[in-house]
Amino acid sequence: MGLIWDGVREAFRILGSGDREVWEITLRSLLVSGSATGLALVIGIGVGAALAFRRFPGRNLAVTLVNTGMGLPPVVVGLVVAIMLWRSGPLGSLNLIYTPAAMVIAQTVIAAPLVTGFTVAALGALPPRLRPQLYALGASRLQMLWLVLQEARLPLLAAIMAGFGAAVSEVGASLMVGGNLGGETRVLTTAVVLAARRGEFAPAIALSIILLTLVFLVNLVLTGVQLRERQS
Amino acid sequence: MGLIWDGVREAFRILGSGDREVWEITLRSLLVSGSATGLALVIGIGVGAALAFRRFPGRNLAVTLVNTGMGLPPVVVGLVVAIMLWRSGPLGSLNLIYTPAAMVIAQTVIAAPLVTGFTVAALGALPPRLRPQLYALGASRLQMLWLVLQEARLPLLAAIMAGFGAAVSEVGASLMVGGNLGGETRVLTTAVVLAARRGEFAPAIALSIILLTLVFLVNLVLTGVQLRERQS
Amino acid sequence: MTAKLSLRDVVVRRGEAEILRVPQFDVAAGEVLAVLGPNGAGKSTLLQVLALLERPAEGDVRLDGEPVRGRELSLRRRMAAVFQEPLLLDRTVEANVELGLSLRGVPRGERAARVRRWLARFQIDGLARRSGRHLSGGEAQRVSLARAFVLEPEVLLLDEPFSALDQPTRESLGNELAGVLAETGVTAVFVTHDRDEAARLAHRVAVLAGGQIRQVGPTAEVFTRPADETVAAYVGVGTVEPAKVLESAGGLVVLQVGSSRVEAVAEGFTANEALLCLRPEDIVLAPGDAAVPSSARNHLRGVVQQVTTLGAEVRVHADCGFPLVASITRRSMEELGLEIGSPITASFKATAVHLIPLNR
Amino acid sequence: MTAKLSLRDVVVRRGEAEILRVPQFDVAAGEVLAVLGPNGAGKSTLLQVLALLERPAEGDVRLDGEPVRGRELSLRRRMAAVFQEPLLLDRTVEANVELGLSLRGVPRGERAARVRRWLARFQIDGLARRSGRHLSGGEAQRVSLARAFVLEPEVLLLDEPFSALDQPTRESLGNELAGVLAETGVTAVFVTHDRDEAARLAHRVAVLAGGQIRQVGPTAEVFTRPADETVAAYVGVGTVEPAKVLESAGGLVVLQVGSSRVEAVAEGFTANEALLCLRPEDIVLAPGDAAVPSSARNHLRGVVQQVTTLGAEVRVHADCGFPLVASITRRSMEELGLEIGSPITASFKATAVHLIPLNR
Amino acid sequence: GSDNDLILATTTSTDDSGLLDELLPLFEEETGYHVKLIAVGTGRALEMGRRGDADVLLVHAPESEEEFVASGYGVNRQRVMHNDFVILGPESDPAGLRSANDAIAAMQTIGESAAKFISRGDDSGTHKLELSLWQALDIDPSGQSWYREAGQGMGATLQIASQREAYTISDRATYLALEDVLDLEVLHEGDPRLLNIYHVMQVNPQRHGSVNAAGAQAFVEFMVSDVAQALIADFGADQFGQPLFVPDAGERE
Ligand SMILES: Nc1ncnc2c1ncn2[C@@H]1O[C@H](COP(=O)(O)OP(=O)(O)OP(=O)(O)O)[C@@H](O)[C@H]1O
Ligand SMILES: Nc1ncnc2c1ncn2[C@@H]1O[C@H](COP(=O)(O)OP(=O)(O)OP(=O)(O)O)[C@@H](O)[C@H]1O
Ligand SMILES: [Mg+2]
Ligand SMILES: [Mg+2]
Repeated sequence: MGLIWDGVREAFRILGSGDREVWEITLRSLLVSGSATGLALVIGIGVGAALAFRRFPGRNLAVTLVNTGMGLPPVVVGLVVAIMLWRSGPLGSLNLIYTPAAMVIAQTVIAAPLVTGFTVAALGALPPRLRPQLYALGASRLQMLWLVLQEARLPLLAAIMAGFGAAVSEVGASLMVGGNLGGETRVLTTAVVLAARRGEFAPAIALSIILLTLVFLVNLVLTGVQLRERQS
Repeated sequence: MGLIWDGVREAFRILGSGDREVWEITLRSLLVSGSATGLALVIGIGVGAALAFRRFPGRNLAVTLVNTGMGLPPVVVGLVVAIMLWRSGPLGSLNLIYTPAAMVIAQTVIAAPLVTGFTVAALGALPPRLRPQLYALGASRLQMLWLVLQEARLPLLAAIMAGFGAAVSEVGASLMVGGNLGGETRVLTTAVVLAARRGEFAPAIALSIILLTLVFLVNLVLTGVQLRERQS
Repeated sequence: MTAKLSLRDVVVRRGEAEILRVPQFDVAAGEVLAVLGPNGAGKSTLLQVLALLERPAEGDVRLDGEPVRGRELSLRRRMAAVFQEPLLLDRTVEANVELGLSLRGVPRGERAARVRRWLARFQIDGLARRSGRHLSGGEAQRVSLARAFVLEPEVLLLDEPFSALDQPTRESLGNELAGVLAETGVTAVFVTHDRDEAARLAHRVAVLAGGQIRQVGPTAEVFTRPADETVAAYVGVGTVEPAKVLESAGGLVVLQVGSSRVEAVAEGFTANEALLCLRPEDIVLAPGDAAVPSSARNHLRGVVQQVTTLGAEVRVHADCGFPLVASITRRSMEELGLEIGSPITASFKATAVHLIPLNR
Repeated sequence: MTAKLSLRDVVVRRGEAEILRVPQFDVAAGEVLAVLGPNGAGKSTLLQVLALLERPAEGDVRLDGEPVRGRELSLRRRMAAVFQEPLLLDRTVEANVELGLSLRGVPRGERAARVRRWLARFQIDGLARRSGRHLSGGEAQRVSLARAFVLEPEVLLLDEPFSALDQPTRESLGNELAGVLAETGVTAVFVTHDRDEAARLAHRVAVLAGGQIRQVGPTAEVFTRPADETVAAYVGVGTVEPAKVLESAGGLVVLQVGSSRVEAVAEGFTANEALLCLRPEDIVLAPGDAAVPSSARNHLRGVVQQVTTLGAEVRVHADCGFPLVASITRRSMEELGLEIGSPITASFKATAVHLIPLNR
Repeated sequence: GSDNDLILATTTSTDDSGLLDELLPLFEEETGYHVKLIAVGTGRALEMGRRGDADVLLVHAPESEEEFVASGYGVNRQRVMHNDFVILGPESDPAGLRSANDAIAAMQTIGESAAKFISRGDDSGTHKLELSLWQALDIDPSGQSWYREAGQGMGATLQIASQREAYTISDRATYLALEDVLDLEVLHEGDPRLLNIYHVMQVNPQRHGSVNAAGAQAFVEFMVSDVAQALIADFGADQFGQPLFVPDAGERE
């Protein structure tokens, strides 16, 4: 327990001292996982809307696959993406291994099934006659999608958060494809792992607290946006 | 890519040969993560229902915290649980560190926010007048909860899968609190990590495939149950 | 006798807005009470409070004279409520109708028999195995009704129960249910916008407007002697006009209405201004100035201004010194050859006039 | 003239079940057409198909004579449909009503003005800033109506549009909308269970049952000359009885109905069995056997069996050799002193009888 | 968990080599103790010892270990075995390492030609050794554009060096285990500075009452026993053509 308090104290110290490296790592976490979440949203909302609204053979299987995707272990994703991006791999010539871009790819793969799953759940729960009613008022396909997404904004917020949460908190894939290179691909989780490897538990906890604070703030901002929108 | 095919071949070989150790590890993964998911469901549905149905001051903050919980990095959870369970920690005397029980605890902490988040989303999307209507037909509180959970069974299935997926696929916490002890606390993900660390990529991929197959099968079974229920 | 269900000093709020205020309201055991009123009056809210589903911000709900505090489950199980929307569960129609019985732990065999009986009564036996999610509006409403009636409760609370039913079903079901209610002595409160339905089924009528009960009383009384202008409008009084009392003696009141004089019977009427209320069906029209020979005391000459056909009934708006609405049959209209501009004489009895005193 | 909207050989299925089959159906430009029929008839489905929201399994929908293929968006934007349930979005009432205009990219200023106008017309201007999620049933229905009318489309498709409105509003709105429709030449199809509303607002009526259109025609014709028994029931024909043709000459048909004889006017009637249809309002009752002196050719003696009061109207079921339903005013009933068991004479014209030929 | 359990904290490299998979069953059979093998970084292993969360340690960071013992956290520290570190790089050897005579010179070529170098960067024994070489050269590589810290285990670091065509330092055992999947060659070896010495030690039971002192002592004794030493001497020979470790119990530093 003492360790945890030490960690909390350390977290405040680091944040107070404005340690450049920590800020850099935090910003990198936000950028990498933010981009991955953005990509995952595009994919997840697209696929999720198709799964929620269309009836086609194999739809149940597709939903089961998406749900299975929620259980994709980051290490496995990391391994597979790494195998692809290694110089010996099929995409080796892109020179993406051990870059933030590689991490974005891996995190997108991890976050997309969650976003998709939540999107299917959120859109599937809307009243079934809502979509035809929107069409009846003159909505195009895209306008319809935009409107139902707004109707489902609360559960979609959860989808965004689940996606961002999964991306920003995973470590296996980031280590594998990012390499945790100081100054290049080190993000908060990999920094936590490094500190923990070193037995530096207080800094590890401090970094964790910063990570959670980041997630919390992103959450607050999104909730705020969502509440503001509802009022307007 | 070659590595991946080797892995696939290896997976079939292992499954075909009925390697006792692999079956044991797989079973352990299922048991540990299944128990964690069960606990997470109890917590997540309880808390989720309260958040979805009750209006109380601080409710928005609570939802934000749950969403933040979706971003809890497994390593951090592992670290904190380990600090608690280590001999030097407050719960050290329980002798739980490096046992499957410790892994269940850590995985529960990881899965619970996801289950809670999905539950809030699923229950929140039900027609608001449904609950009073159920009360009006003579439902007790518990019966009401049971009925609305059945109404929301599709999104709740996603909640279960997200919880199980998060639990079974995480590795940071399992390593930290389980120790990856062969024959005791080694589960599929930690075995994958060990194999990958040893450069044995084909077995790593084989184990990953087994893991994903496990998740897929659990998924199929749950989907099957859910479909059967709907028909009856 | 204590009332079956009553409200005392009940106030319901939504945020800042007070949407219901009922100082006192009693429903006697075995009676059928209709609630009428404009949209947004608070009728559904009243029903929710009576069904113990909404706890009022202030005041008490009493069942058999006992204020309800805790114990809701056992009390709720003596009632059943049907909401304005059907809200069926995602299971078969049969399972939907069975729901309340299962919740009460009724044995399976009895459950099945009762469900079958009520499905047949609502003519939805053919839908039994269909999903509750894929029904037409009227089908869903029937299932929702069956789901409540199958419980055979002491108290039934119905919110616009027949609004989506087709007219023949509505009529036959109305009659049949009236029979069932009478036989079994169920206490029922139902909200409706159909005043004919209220007239046909209810012993008493309550008129709600702006969150307040404007009048409660035996159906005939509320329909013929509305307490105020709003009630008058909602019970179908066609003519509501301000009048000045010219004379009042021995129960006979003579009034100046617009440019005409009207005689009315009103015991102990003392105000000197009033609203004159006349139901359209109480007015007889004759062409020209040939008043129909009858016991009517009032014969007013006028001119037809507007004619609206409502099926078999025709509404004639005439100017008889004041605007007056009469209802005649389509046949009479054809026989009388009435059209806009036709001169007519409108006759009505002094007892058909209802006066609402105005205390300006 | 080509029809505004028409269906050709349309079939709609749900799973195995065929729920709509319409070989031909045309709605002329500017006409108001009411769709009547029992619950589950397929009325809502018909409307969905007309609104281009459900593509039929077979057949065509045509707008201005052109089969609709692709291009749905631009065509849909010339129409507006109001569903049976309100389905409002989780935003303000104002924003809900504005929705269709925003979707069409109407400039903000114009949008605001039109929204304001229609909110006022539906008497919901007071609710403008309220959330679409916390409205009473009738309020929600008004918003849903305003949301469609504000679009001022060429074609309006309304599914039980007034079912949740209070009666005075329903009447005044009905009249006002009839005016608006006539002025603007909008083509409108509306589903209703209220035959008076259909009679009042519609130029033509279609009766749907079991997924098929049983009859379409001018309102008065469908109401007085139903094509079959089902239609007769849904347009309010009270008496539908099998009859044997005894004589048929020069357009006058003499029939045996139960134990009575009835004369009917029917040009070119050749069947020798028929269903006799009589609307309740076409029958005059007199006490005892003193028939009201009139031009009626049929005077049947009978006994009152049942009396149902529907507001101002009273339905009298009498046995006149066959069961017969007459509608009289409450006043007449009181004057005639009718009660169960009273002997009466029912009179009706030969032209009031409608015959449906039976070809057994 | 019970009195029978013995928590052994060791470095990932020992675990990854598979040596302990052979040794531990022998020990358990002989003594009846049940070993919980926790493979972590050297830093964390020492920290676990310091906190009494482990009973016995098997690590390879001599300087840190000495400090650990000196501060009274560890007792009964015994040398078990060694292997050696090798300096690795791409076959093309852009900095020309092959010609260097000793480890210091090799590192100097890297530093001076600013050839890419991947460091463990995780306070492990390997990392500490690497830092001592830079120190001897008076080079501060941290922050240099050619120098990167992986902050991961040996395997991952090797993989990164391989992919980036960079130089790195590894213990021989790990390198041999991963040789197949790496594009790295041994460019320098044999300098006595590159000796990688493993010690076993007990966590001081005086400091932490909960420590399994008897078990820990038994383990230390087992590791230096003839049986274990013989097994170490053979380990890996059949797989890699050469043994991975050299048993050297009883030798002085
Ligand atoms: N959250 C809210 N805030 C303010 N007013 C509300 C809220 N919820 C409901 N109301 C108002 O309460 C009033 C009563 O609603 P209620 O549903 O009881 O009306 P009703 O009489 O059943 O009407 P209808 O005939 O349309 O069904 C309505 O005017 C409604 O707008
Ligand atoms: N999935 C389905 N499977 C079988 N039948 C269906 C399905 N969905 C709808 N139906 C049936 O189609 C018929 C037509 O429905 P529709 O909603 O058009 O009726 P309606 O005439 O509008 O009735 P109402 O007056 O009750 O609104 C109904 O009998 C309904 O039960
Ligand atoms: Mg209501
Ligand atoms: Mg319908």
